[in-house]
This record gives sequence, C-alpha cells and structure tokens, in this order.
Amino acid sequence: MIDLLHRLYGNTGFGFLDWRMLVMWAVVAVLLYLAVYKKFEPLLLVPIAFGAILANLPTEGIVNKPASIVRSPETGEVVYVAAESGRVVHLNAVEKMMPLTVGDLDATTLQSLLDGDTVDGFGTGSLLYVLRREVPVAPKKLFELKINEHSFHLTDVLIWAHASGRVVDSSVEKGDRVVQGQPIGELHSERTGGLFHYIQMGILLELFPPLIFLGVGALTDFGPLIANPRVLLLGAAAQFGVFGTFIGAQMLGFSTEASSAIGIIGGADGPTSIFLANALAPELLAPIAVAAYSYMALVPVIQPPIMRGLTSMKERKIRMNRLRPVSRLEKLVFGVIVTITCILLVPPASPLIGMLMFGNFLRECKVTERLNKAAQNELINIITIFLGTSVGITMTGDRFLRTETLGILVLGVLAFGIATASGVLMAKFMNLFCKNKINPLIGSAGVSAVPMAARVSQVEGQKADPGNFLLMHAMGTNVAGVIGTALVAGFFLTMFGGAH
Amino acid sequence: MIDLLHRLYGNTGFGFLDWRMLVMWAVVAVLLYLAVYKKFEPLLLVPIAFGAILANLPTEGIVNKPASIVRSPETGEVVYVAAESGRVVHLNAVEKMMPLTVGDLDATTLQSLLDGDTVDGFGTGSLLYVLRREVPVAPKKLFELKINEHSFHLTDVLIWAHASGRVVDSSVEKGDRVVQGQPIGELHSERTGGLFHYIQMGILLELFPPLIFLGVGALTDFGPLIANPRVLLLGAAAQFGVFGTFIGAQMLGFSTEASSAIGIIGGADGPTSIFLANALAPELLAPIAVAAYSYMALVPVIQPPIMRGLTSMKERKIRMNRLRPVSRLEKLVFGVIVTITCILLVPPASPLIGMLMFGNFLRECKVTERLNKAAQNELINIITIFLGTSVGITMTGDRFLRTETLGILVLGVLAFGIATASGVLMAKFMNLFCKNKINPLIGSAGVSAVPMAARVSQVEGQKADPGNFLLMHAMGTNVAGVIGTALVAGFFLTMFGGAH
Amino acid sequence: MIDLLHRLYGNTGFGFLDWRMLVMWAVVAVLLYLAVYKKFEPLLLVPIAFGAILANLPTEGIVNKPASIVRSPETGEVVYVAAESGRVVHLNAVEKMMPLTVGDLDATTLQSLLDGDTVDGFGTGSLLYVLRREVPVAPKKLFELKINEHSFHLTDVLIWAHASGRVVDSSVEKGDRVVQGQPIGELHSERTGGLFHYIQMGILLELFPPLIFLGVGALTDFGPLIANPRVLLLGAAAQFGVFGTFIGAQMLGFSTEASSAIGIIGGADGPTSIFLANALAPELLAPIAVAAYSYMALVPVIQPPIMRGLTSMKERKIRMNRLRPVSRLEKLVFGVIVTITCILLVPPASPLIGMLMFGNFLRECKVTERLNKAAQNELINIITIFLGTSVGITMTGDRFLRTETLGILVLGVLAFGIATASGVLMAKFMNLFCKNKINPLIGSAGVSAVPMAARVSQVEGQKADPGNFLLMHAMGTNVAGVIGTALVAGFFLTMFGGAH
Amino acid sequence: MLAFYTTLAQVSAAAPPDLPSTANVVFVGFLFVMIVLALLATITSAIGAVFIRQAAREAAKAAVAAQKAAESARSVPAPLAGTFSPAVDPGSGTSGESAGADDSTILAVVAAAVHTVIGDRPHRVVSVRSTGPGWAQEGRRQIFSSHRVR
Amino acid sequence: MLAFYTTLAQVSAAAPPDLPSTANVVFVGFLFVMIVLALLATITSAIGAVFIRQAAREAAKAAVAAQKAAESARSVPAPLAGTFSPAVDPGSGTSGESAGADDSTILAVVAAAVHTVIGDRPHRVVSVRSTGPGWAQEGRRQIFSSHRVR
Amino acid sequence: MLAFYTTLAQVSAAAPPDLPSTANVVFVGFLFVMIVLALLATITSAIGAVFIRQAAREAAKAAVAAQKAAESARSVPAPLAGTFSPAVDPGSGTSGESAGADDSTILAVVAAAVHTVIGDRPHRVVSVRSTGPGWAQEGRRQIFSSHRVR
Ligand code: NA
Ligand code: NA
Ligand code: NA
Repeated sequence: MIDLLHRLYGNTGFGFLDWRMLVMWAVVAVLLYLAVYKKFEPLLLVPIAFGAILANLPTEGIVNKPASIVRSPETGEVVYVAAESGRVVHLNAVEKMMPLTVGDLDATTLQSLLDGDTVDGFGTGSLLYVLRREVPVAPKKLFELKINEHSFHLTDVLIWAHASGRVVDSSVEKGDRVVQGQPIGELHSERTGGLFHYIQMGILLELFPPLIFLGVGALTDFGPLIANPRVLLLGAAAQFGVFGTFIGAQMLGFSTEASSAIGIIGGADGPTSIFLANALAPELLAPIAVAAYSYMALVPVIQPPIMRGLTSMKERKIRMNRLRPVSRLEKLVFGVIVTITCILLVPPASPLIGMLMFGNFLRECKVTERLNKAAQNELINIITIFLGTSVGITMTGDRFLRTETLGILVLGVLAFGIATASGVLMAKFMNLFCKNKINPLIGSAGVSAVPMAARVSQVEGQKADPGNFLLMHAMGTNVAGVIGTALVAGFFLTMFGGAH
Repeated sequence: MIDLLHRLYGNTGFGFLDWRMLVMWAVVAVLLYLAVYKKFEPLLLVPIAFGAILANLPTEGIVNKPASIVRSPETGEVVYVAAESGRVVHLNAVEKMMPLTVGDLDATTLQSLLDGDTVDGFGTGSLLYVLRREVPVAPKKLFELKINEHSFHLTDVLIWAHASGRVVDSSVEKGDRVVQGQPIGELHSERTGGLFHYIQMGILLELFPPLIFLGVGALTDFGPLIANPRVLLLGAAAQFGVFGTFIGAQMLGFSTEASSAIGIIGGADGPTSIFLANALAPELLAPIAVAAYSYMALVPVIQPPIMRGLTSMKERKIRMNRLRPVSRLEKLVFGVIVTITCILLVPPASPLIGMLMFGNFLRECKVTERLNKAAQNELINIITIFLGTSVGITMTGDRFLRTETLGILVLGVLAFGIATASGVLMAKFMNLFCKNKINPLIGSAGVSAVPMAARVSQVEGQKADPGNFLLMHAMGTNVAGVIGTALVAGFFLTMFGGAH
Repeated sequence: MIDLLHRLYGNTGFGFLDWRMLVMWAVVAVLLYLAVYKKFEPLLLVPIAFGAILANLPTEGIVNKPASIVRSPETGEVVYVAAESGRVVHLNAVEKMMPLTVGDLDATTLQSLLDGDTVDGFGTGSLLYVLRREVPVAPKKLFELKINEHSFHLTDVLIWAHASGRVVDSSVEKGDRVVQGQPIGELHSERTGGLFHYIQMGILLELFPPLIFLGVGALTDFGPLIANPRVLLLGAAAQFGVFGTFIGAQMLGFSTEASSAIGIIGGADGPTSIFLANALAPELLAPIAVAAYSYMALVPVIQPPIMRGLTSMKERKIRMNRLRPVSRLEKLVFGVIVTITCILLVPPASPLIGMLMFGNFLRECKVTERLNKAAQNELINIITIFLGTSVGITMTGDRFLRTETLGILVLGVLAFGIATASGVLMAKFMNLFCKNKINPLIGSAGVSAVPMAARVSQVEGQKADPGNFLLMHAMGTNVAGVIGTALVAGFFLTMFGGAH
Repeated sequence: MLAFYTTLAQVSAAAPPDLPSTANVVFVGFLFVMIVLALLATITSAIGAVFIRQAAREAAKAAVAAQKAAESARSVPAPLAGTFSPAVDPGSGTSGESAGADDSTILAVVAAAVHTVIGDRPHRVVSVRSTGPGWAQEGRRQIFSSHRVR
Repeated sequence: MLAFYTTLAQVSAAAPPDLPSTANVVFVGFLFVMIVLALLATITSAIGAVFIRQAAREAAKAAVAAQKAAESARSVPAPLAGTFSPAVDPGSGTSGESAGADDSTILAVVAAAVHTVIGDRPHRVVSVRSTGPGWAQEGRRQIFSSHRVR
Repeated sequence: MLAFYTTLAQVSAAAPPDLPSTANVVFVGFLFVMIVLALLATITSAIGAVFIRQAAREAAKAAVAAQKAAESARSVPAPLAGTFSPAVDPGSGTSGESAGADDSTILAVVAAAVHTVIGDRPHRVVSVRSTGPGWAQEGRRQIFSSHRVR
C-alpha cells in the first residue's frame, strides 16, 4: 500500500511544476482581471486566459498529439537511429521544447541519451533519430563529436518522439538520405490525442478565422461605407500602422514572415491576426493573438491623445452630412463587387474576404434570416469558445516567457498609435482637396477594432461639439479598415507565404 | 521594386480568368436573382450561388486538397515515373480538369511534359506517373508513341499531382504492376488544405444529408399521413416521375448510375438528391442539386396546368373529411414501424430514413424539447450553410458548362411534370374503388417539395370551391412523397451502388 | 426480371435478422417507455434507444469503418497470409463479433476459410492473416493443427478484414515478425465510412464528454457549495459507492479496468461514466452508459428507503442555516483554485475538470453571456444528440445480450445504494464533531445525479418538517459529488489507464 | 446490400457485369415502392383502427364524467378558459376538431407574423379578432414552411 | 499565388531566395492597399450615383402619388400608423432619415436593454418617452457592439 | 501520469505487472478523494472567511450611507423600485436574502412556466400573486433541472 501511495504521488503533477508555470499563472490572473473587471474584449480574453491556465498545468492528456508517422524535418542524411521497431517511447507529461541540435546538448547528456532513455533536464523525451542537414548552416560549427561508435556534428538535428507509444515501423537506416517531409518511422498507441489537439485543428487548418469572419460579415452593416465611399481611403491609410510595425519588427531582428504577422496586429483585427500568424509565424501565435485582442480593448486609452494632438479644435468641430439610406440591392451589389475585386487582386485573402462577404450577403438579402441568425449567433459563439481556448492553450511558459513576446507587445502599441495617426492625417490630407470636409476624428476608426474605434471618434467629436454625431461615419471607416487589413494580410501571404 | 510590383502583379488572379468563369458569373447572377427576388428556395440557393462565385474566382487556397498519398486510379503497369523523391511539384492555382490519357495530349505537349514541368494550356500541373491499364478499352486505339526512351499507348492513364508540395516517397518503379487504390507515392507540404476542402467532407462522407434529414424530421408532422394512410399510395405513385426521368436520362446516353441520380430530381427532395448524386455520380452533383432546388421553387408554375388538365371540375370540387386527431403514442409507433420496415427493405437508405424518423421522434415524444429545438434550428441552419456552399463550390465552369448540364435541367422539368401527373392519376384511379373519394388535386403533392406542393393543392382546390380545405390532406401526401423518394434512393443504391 | 426481383430480395435486410435483434427491439421498447412515459432522463435515453434501434437493424452502411491500414493486434509471427494484393474482401452487412483465435473455429470451417472466402455461421467475413502470439497464453492449448501446407496452434490469432474493399498493400510475408500496432496491409475502397462511424469519433477520441462538461459547468451554480464548504466531505463520502461497486465487480470476475468503469456508475455522472468506460473498458460502454443514466432516473425510488432507514426523525428535522450570498469574485476564485488543485493532483482528469470549470467561469464572470448561452444550449444540445446516438449504436445484440450486462445492471443499483448510505452516514459522523448540525438527509445528494438527488433530500426533509428547506444545501452536496466523481475517475485513470 | 456487392465482385472478376435493362429496373423499382408504401398504409390503418376504437371508448367515458361534473357544478363560471388553458391537445397539429385549439393557433400565427415582420422592435398584440378558418389554415401552412429549410 | 510558389521553388533550388527589401515591401504594400481601396471607392461611388438618381425619380413619383392620395382621402385618420407599420425600410440600418424609423429603433433598444438587465424575468415596457437623438445613436452603437464578438 | 506509464512499460517488459490488490486500491482511492476534498473545503472556508469579513465591513458602511440618504431624501417616493430594479444581485443564485430578489425569481419562473406550457402562443401575464416561499424554491429547482441535460 505504501508502494501504491508512492505511485499515486509519483503520478500527480507536482513534479512537473516549474517557475515558468507560476509566472504564467500571474499572467493569466492579469488577463482575467482585464477581461472580467475592465471588460477588455472578454469574449476572447476569457477563453484565451482559461486556455492558458490549462497550458500551464501538467495536463499532458489534454494537448498531446496522437502517435503517428514520424517525418524528417529537413533534407539530409540519417546518422543515428534509435527507433528500432517495437521499442516503447514516451513524451514529457508537460509540453517541453526539446533541444534542436546536437550542439544544444552537452556530451554527458548525449552519452546518456545514446545509452538509455531518460535525460535529466529534458524529462523523459525519447530520441528517435539524428539527422545531418544537407547544407550545414555555418562551417565554423562543424565540430565533430565521437560517442561510442557514432560521430556527430554540432549542427546535426535531433528528432524526438512526438507521442508516447511503440515504434511500429522504422523504414530508414543509418546512412540513408531522406528528404524533408519523408516518413522515416511510425509510432503507434492505443491512446488518442488530447481534446485540444483536435480543437486546435480549427486553427492549424485555418478553419476558425474564416468561419468567425462569416459571423462578422453577418453582423456588419456596410451601409455607412456605401453611402460615403471616401472613407475607404481612411481605412486604407490606417493600414500604415501595419507597415510601420513591420519595419519595427524587422529592425528588432524578427524574420520577414514574423514581422508580417506582428505588423498585422496594427490592423486591430483578431481573426485576421490569427489567420496570418498561423500561416507565417505559428510559433508566435499566442503573443500576437493576445496583443491583438488586448490592444483592441485599449483603443479608448491609446487613441484620444493622438487624435487630439493631430487635430485643431476647428477640425474636430466639422459636422458631416447625414448619410443617405442605402437600398438592399445596392448593398448586395457592393458585396459581390468587393468579393470579386479583392479575390482577384489577392487570392490568398479569399477565405477571409469570401466568408466575410458571404456572411454579409446572408444578412442583407433578407430572405435567409435563419442562416443569418445562425451565422451571427450559434456558429460564431461556439467557434469563439474553441478559437479562444485553442489560442490560450499554446501559451506555455516555454513559448510565452521570452524577450520576443516583450518585443511584440511593445510593437503592438506602436502599431495602434501609427495606425491612428495615419488615419487622422489622411483625413486632413483629403480635406485639402474635398469640398465636403471630413472630420479628421473619424480617420482614427480606420484601425478596425469594430466598434470600439468608431465609438472613440463619436465621443471625441461630442467633446468638441456636443451636437455632432460622427458615429455612423466612423462606422464606415471602421469596416473599411476591416477590408483593408484583410487585403494587407493577403499581400503578406502573396509575398512571404507558402514555402512547401 | 519594379521587380516586386511585377511579382505582385504576377500573383494576382487576373491571369487565371477565363471565359467560363465570366459565364458562370452570369449564371450566379441569375441564381441570386431567383433566390433573392423570386424567393426560389433562398435558404439553399443563396449559399449555392455564393459558393459558385468562389468556385469561379482564382481561389486556389480555398478548395485545394492537402498533399498526401498518391494512389493508383486503376490496376495496371507503371510505364513512366516522374515522381522522384524530393522533387517539388505544383498544382494549378485554379481547379482545372487535366487530360486523362496520353491520347488527350499532342506529341509536343507530351514531349515538353517529359522534359520539364509546365505545359501551355494546362497551367502548371505536374505529371507524376503514366499507367498502362490492364485491360485496354479498345484495341483500335493501341497506337504506340515513342518519346525519348519511353513508349506510350494512347490509352495510357496520366496521373497528375493532386497538390503542390514535395514528393517524399515514390515506392513504385517503371514496370511495376499496381492495383487500383494502391499507394504509389506521397506528396508532402507544410500547407494545409483549403477551407472548403474540409467543409466539403460533409458531403463526400455523406454526413450532411442525413443530418439535414434529422432536422427535417424534427420539423415534420406525420399526423395527416397517419390519419389518412391511403395518401401513402399517392406518394408512391408520384415516384414514377423519378423512373420516367431515369428512362429519359438513359435515352440521352447517361450511365445507369448517372441516370439514377438525375431521376431522383423528380423526387423533389434536396438532401436525398445530394446524397444519391454523391454516391452514384459525384461529377454531376452541382447540376443535380441546382436543378432539384430550382425546380422545387418552380412547383407553383409547373404543377397547376397539369393538375387542371388531368381533372374535371367535379373532381376538383370533391371535399374531403376532416382528419381525426392523432395521439402521441400513435405517432411514435408509426415512426418506429416506418424506421424498421424501410431499413429492413432497403438498408442503403438507412442513414436518411433513420435520421428522419429519429428527428421526428425527438419532436413527437414531447420530452426532449431541447434536442428537438436544436435539431430544428441550430443544427439544420449551420449545416444548411455548409451544405449549400459545398455544393456551390463544385460549380466550376469546367464542370458546369457542358451539354450534360443542359440535359439534366431539361430532364428535371420533365421529372416534375411526370411526378405531378402520376400523383393525380393515381388519385383518380383510387377513386374507382374507394367509397371516400379523394380529391385528385392532392395527388400532385406527392412530389414532396414540402410544403410548396401542398399549398398548390390547397390553392387549386379553393379555385374550384372556395370552401374546400385540402391543405392537411395534401400535407399527408407531401410527407408520403418524402418517404417514397428515400425508398427509391435506397432502391437505386441497392441496384447500382457500391463498386469497390 | 425475375432475376432482378431475386436480386432485390437478396439485398433486403431480412436475411440478416436474428433473434438477438428481436430481443434488443424489446429492450429498446422498454427504454423508450421509461424515457417517454416515465421521464427517465429522456434527453439521453431517447437518443440512446433510437441509436439502439439502428444498431439492431441491418444498417451496415451506417456504422461501417472506412477501408484503411490493417495493423497487427499483437506482437508475434505471421503464420498465414491470405491478403494478397488486389484481392477483393468484404465485411458482414451487420456487425458481427468474429472468432478471435484458431481454437474458436472447428477444423472444417478453418479448412473452408483457407480454401475459399465465405464461411457459414460467420457471414462473409474475410480472413486476412493468422498471427502466432509471441508469448503463448497457456502451454496446454498448444495443440497443432495441420491444414494443407499450413500448421496452426489453437491460440493463433485471426485477423479479419475491417471493411469491404480491395487489398492494395500487403507488406508482410509468412514467417515475418511483427510488433503490436505495426501496419501489415492496407484495404482500399471508394466507399466511405458510415455516418455513425464519424459521429462516434466524438466518443472514441474523448471529445464529447469534456464538451458536455463545458455545458454542465455553464449550467452549474457552485454558490451553495462555496457558502458551505463542509458539504465537500459529504460529496467525498458518497464516492464510496464507486469503490464498493469496484469491489463487487472484482468479485464477479471483471478485470480491474472494467471494475473501475463499472464502479463509476455509482458516481451517477453520465459523461464521466462514458469518459472512463471509453478509456478503460470500451467493450462495456453501452451497458455502463445505460445503467448510469437509467439509475440516475431511479434515484427517487432507490434513495428514500435508505435515507429513512439510516436516520432518526430527530435528525431529519434538523434545520440548516440560510446560506450566505456568494460574490462573483469568490465564485471565480473558487473555480480557478479547484481547477489548479484537481489537475495538479490527478492530471488524467483534466479534460473533465478543466472544461467543467471553464464552463462555470463563462457563467460566473458575467461578461461572456454569449458564450455562456452557447455552452448551455447550442453546444450541449447538439452534442447530447450525438453522444446519445453514439452510445446507442454500440448496443448490438452481440455485445449487449450477455451475462456481463446483467452483472453490471445489478452492480449499478448496488452502487447507488452504497453511495446514498455513505453520504448519509458521513453527515451523521460529522455531526459528532460539528456545532452547526448537518441534516443527514442532504448527505444522499452526494451521489451527484444533479438535481434529482437534491430534490429527494428536499422532499424527504419536508416530509419530516414541512417548514424545512434543504434544497440549496443539498445542491451544494450535489455539485461536490460531481467534483468527487471526476477525481475518482482521474484516480482510476492514473492507476489503470494508458497501456500503450 | 453486401450480398450484392459480393455477387457483383465475384461476377466482375469472371465476366462483365450483367446490368439489368432499363425497363426492368423501372418496372421492378416502381413496383417495389408501390408495394412497400401500400404495406405501410395497411399497417398504419390497422394501428389507427386500434387507436380510434380506444379513443371512442375514452370519449364515451369522458362524456359520462362530464355530464356528472356539469350536474354537480352548475354555478361555477369559467370565462377565458379556452384562451388560457395550458393543456396542449396532443393531436392539435393535425386536428382542427376543437374551436379552442384553432383559436390559439390563430393567436400564435398572428404573434409570429407580427414578430417576423417588425422583428425585435417592441410590440404588444392589442387585440386579435378571428376572421374565419382561412387564417388557421394559412397559419399551419406557415408553420410547415419552416420545412422548406431544405 | 501559385506562380509565385513556382518561381520561389525554382529559385530556391538554384540560389538563396531574393527576398525584397523592407522598404520596398512597405512601399509596394501600402501603395497596393491605397490603390485597391481607392478603386473600390470609385466603383462604389459610381454605383451609388445610379442608385441615388433612381431613388430621386421614385421619390418624385411617390410625392405625386401621395399628394393625390391625400386629396382623395382627407377624412380617414390613421393613428398609430407609424408604430405598427410592418413595412421595413430596407435602408433603415444606415438611414436616420425618418423620425419613425428612429423611434422604432429607440423602442427596440429600450426593450433590448431592459431584457439584458433583468433577463428572463417577465416585464412589460409600459411607456417609452423619447429623450432626444442621443438615445438612438447609443442604440445603434450597442447593436454594432455585437460585432466585437471577435 | 507518464511517469507511471514509463514504470509500467519498463516493468511489463521484464515481469508481469504488479497490479495492486483490490483492498489497497479501494483504501488508497477513497482516502485520496476524502483528503483532496477536505483540502478544498479548507481552502474554500479560508477564502470565504476573507470575503465574509469584507462583506461585513461594506454592509456597515452601506448602512451608514443609507441612513444619511434616508434622512436627506425623506420626501421622494420610489414605487415599483423593487420590481424594476435593473441591478442584479451577483449572489442571487444562492442567496435568498432579499425579498425583492425572491419576488423577481418567482416572476421569472411563472413566466417561463407559462411559456413552456402554452409555447409560442401570445400571452400576457396579467397578474402574479405571491403564494409563499415554496414557489421560489421550486423555481430554483426548475432552473437547476436544466442541469439534467446530461
Ligand atoms: Na484594420
Ligand atoms: Na418525393
Ligand atoms: Na458523483
């Protein structure tokens, strides 16, 4: 019985606690405080934060991948095979980032890895193969390491088991050349993957963001935009926030792909950010999503000083004409034209644009109310729950507590600021030419952050002139910003997306 | 920068526009007009039409399959292998039907295919293998073609890459014998499949139609049918529309399987049509679905002249007895008996019949209101959105703009006409024997098209005698038609379904 | 045409009817009667019963697996290969349990299996391989059987085709050694899996129970528990019902895993029972689920005599203090602490506990009403439909009509009785020490069965003293029981879960 | 079905499939549907007969009971009983027997129609006056229309 | 997009990828977005012009018709017409033109707000008195708030 | 958990698994559940103590403030305040403290029950008279019943 108690204790999760988890609990507490008490986009931040709790507990059974085929991560030569058929392998109970190359290990660890199974400091991860990259990154690292009868370079890649199970197929031998993506072995287990492994598929397969956009489209009224199409330019201008942040991220040393994904935070559009981050920089998904949603909530804090600083009182008092009513047919025609134009210009944005305008068509055609309601409610609510928790579950301490995260958070604020300023300045610029003056305060709404930013415009406008109603005009700018950001996402995907 | 602009332009979708797309845009405009302004089954036609917009834009990223295993489409001998491990292959940005056999290519194209990669007129599709069928279709085509060191027959099958990616496994060599379905290679890519690839799974795996039937069952009241079971015969008679169309399709040269799928249009039952078309003639899914839903909406136009032509004024004035109330228990017993009988008789119809009666049980048992509501609303609405767009996304110009489509549309009208006439005539026939006369106008409701056809019966009845209320009786015939069509679908699946 | 009629008849399901199916129809009738007329948890029992109808009709197309890779069920040596590439194989139209070893066959059957394909008494199942286990179970069974050139032991394992289709890959040969889980062949077919094959994935992959718990959390108010935390001990005590039943099941000869899954019936918690049964004893899923849900409905019958027998009238008259109000913050803090504590202690319970508390957080934070509503309604309703039918579809006569089922049903009643008694006795025990006396009637609510058991406490309390309101206190015990049962499930998973 | 697959598979290995002629398929298929539905009609009628007899018996009993009740409680008026009666006639979907049930259906339809037209705007149905049985029929039709979600 | 992949793939086999400079990307990208949205603005304006002209024509016709109707039916009062009018102005989402539409929006908002606050408890909106246009604006804002589900 | 798998796997390779005896499992398992829930009870009590103390402080403050307010505003009547009060007592689910909250719960239950019984037919709850605290209890029970969706 003592033995049983011992076993029970050994199987609790206490042994897996580390300081990173505790820090992340504090981060979660802050997020929950902001969401629940400060109402910072709670619909997303609460699921994200709760997902992050689960990510930072020893919940191995909740995110683990199912045992399956092992693929070579690069093209190269197999220099060591530990995956003999029938061998039982296992994975850490909590997700850990394992060392990538032989150079990340010290000789003793490597020695014990080759001898046995368990390695201090890396839990119980099982090494399956060592691979020599075809094109070594840098010749200076080509130190050679001889252990037993094996010889390694420091740049040789370590391939670990991705799941607990049994090796049932090991089709390669030492000396074989393998290409990137080639199956080099197979693990098998009776156990299935964790709940969130399957839910996360909605992000990995890029299903959730377009479906959310279906609901967003069903919730969006493009009327103000159609009645005053000039605001499309304001929505375009605000995208400079994205490009400004892109420059900043490049300067901080992020890769081009990562910089694009970080830049899009400035678009203030949650699903688009997640969509792009998943495609271009999946390892940064969590901080980007958190930044995107947190700063959206900070719009009323970030924007007003910039708006006031860049405008004169006279400008802020400009009254704008009432918007004309827009008929059903006009809305439908607009929707179809936007769909065709945007998809022709940036095909990679078609899942987002296509679903957005489809949802809007369901809304505006007035003959599909059942579907419109379903898109606005059931569908978007259920997917929001799954999307939020899927993002949160990636927030392990290992991945989140890095200097990159800090950089992203700083760049995110910057992005919002630049976008706000660009929108306002564009409005002032357009006033140089237009007869019907535009109140520059609605320019800031181009950052998207629907409908927060539009409300800020309205509030600032009323501070200058209590009889001024800018809300509907700002809503136009707002939705223009959504289209603009989707275009920019498509642009980035065209430029940097899609390595094989 | 010029270079960058150039690249940006090169990656827009303009280069992929062709005349078929433009024609399909016009088709879409017609469908949308009918759906939105003429209220032709908008709940299905709007999603179908919007799906068709996406299908006819260069939205490669929205329907593409993920890279995966390549299987041999037939049993035969491999005569050419271009899929060497590590080779990077790609797929057209827009879906194109690629040539099937060597005979569909000219010698120059074949030559350039063997030399390089890209072929004018076929986009950038990559040829992976050429396969010699074991049983050549016709000896007269056995011309031999010698290119480089290779020798081809005109009937040799071309196997193209199904996705962009890298060949990571090519397990067959020239001269190997392969059986149909055998894995002969593997493609791998970091990119996932498109959004609609995954949504379409609901049709391919035959999930959506039964789930829609779950909702339909929850929305259907079998009371009028139970109170007057004779109408089951009217519902049966109307199925002659299906068989009549089957004959017509056979005469137009469609295959037996395709004829069955086309015939079922006469059943006027959307999900059943989609279910059967997917199983027997997936390449005709789009026109069949479009015909089924469009004609359902045309019921008030197609039926009345036929009904009036086949009946005398005296017959149209027949009044029918009030229907007795039907108790909960009777409805439940009826549901279970229909389930057991139909499934025993035509097992392949069990997904449809089983789900229909399950939904109805949830409705009628009165103790599972939560589930009944969910089936009637959330579930059916969400799936309708996905089903409609999945059907629409298959409407590429390549597939839709063919003479077959025209034939199907003509046959569809025919089917509705025959079904209407059969129902009316059956009622007249039954009146020869029955004491309680049946108003033949309710016979036409046997085509299903719930509740459109029942309403037509009611309207025509009131034209003859304003005090005549046929609606409930016609509803009975209506739901009998639903059961009848499901049986016919099962019959066709029994006869022609299920080659391995 | 006679030929055609003959074929049609041959393809109806009548040939597959057997007595077990008819008996199961009677079982279904009883379940439906209890659900519809006695209101025994109809939300689950109706779907389960309807699934069981489908399971006991010849609905091969509704549950069949898709053709795929064949894996070795054990480690051993291949002694016979009938899966030559290109061979067409098939599966019974109705699910049948096929013989497991050579010893389960007689020599004639084996002979005809080796000669041809179809075997009387086993339908048309195709034998693919025979495997010799590496460690023979018992030497006395090592009789050798020589047929044609092959030699078998009685303990050799038979590997049957899991789907109809064509063998497209047979990578092993006679004499090869294979490990458990190793791919030894592949079947391929154009036909997809059945509707319920895909829906059942929600149980097999352990997705439905946690998602149901998400909804349960959103429907649960932990306030009464927080206001009176002592009731947690009552919830704990009631878990003795689980352990008592575990002992009973062990004594009846069930395996340790099966005993755990049977014991958890005493937890009176449907999703937890399904979750644990799927993980530890999937072959017993149906009877366990049916017992769990049926007995929950029997709580008002089972509990009162036990409660009255164990308490004096004086005890039953104990009045309990009004519960203090609990603030939002307190509820949120409680939720997070329960999450962290329980997951740290029993990581395998994290999908259940995590989702339960996540749903509760959505409910209590008051800023995510959309998501809370979605979890309480759409999500839980849709999944309940699928969960219920998935459980029911496993209730084939083959599996259900066994003595084990009877044993489970008896043990289930026992479990409820013991749990009730334990809860009541624990309350009496606590009264020996506490100043604020606890009314022992609320102890019985610790079996979970929310809110049935709490209502029983209230009713019994009012019988003794009409002015006594125990409901809220009993609700506290009730939800404590939910947490307790989830912990026990985690404990069992820790002890017996997870062979590879 | 599988037996058929088997047959087909075995045949196809040896010889080209012997697909039935169009005429045969049509004849057998149509006959099949007619027979099955005629069978169902017969079964349903038989079951219906049982229920009808039972309902008649119960109605007779109820009539007797009602007469007794009426005699013993002549002085208690029951205004509004029809409108507020919470009991739902289980067969109301098909019936049309009792005027009360019809009325409530009308009310439901009116309320639903108003709601559909003016959406979520607040509204109070101040008064509904019956305008004949046509309304009820139309109401039922509208309810069935939901079916056309297909 | 694929053409680009092709190019990239072909290039990458031979030489390191020629990724564009940051400045170029920013310049081209921003220009691209500006041009596309300007294009959309132009198209939308053009289409809008057509609709505006048409609406003007129809309004003129309607005015004439209304005048005639008014002349011929001076004695029929139509109280409550605004409140119960079932016709939904198709452009009501954006307009703000007619006082009637505004009123009904206000009513909707009030009812929704009451419902949100007191939930499913039964309530009757006894009377709503307009307190100026600010309400309507706030109502629209609240409606749009649902958007922030993202 | 994994550590256990590891152990088990290593053991099973060498020797038959050393499964614990039934008695041991039951003893350890039951002890485990008791201890964990006792621990949770202790933590919850501790946290509860903090909240109770805080609530007491706030109540005291509120009482003082209320007294002042009452003195300064004796002449302003506030009819219906209870019924229409939009503020939701955050702890109302468990409490039962204030009569007002109870009343509104009753109203909700009545309305919900009426709706459940007569469905979508239009109805107006004309008047609800309280019939004692039993109603409220029953209402809460009904609300919790939704839980049995499991
Ligand atoms: Na934006
Ligand atoms: Na039909
Ligand atoms: Na329990």
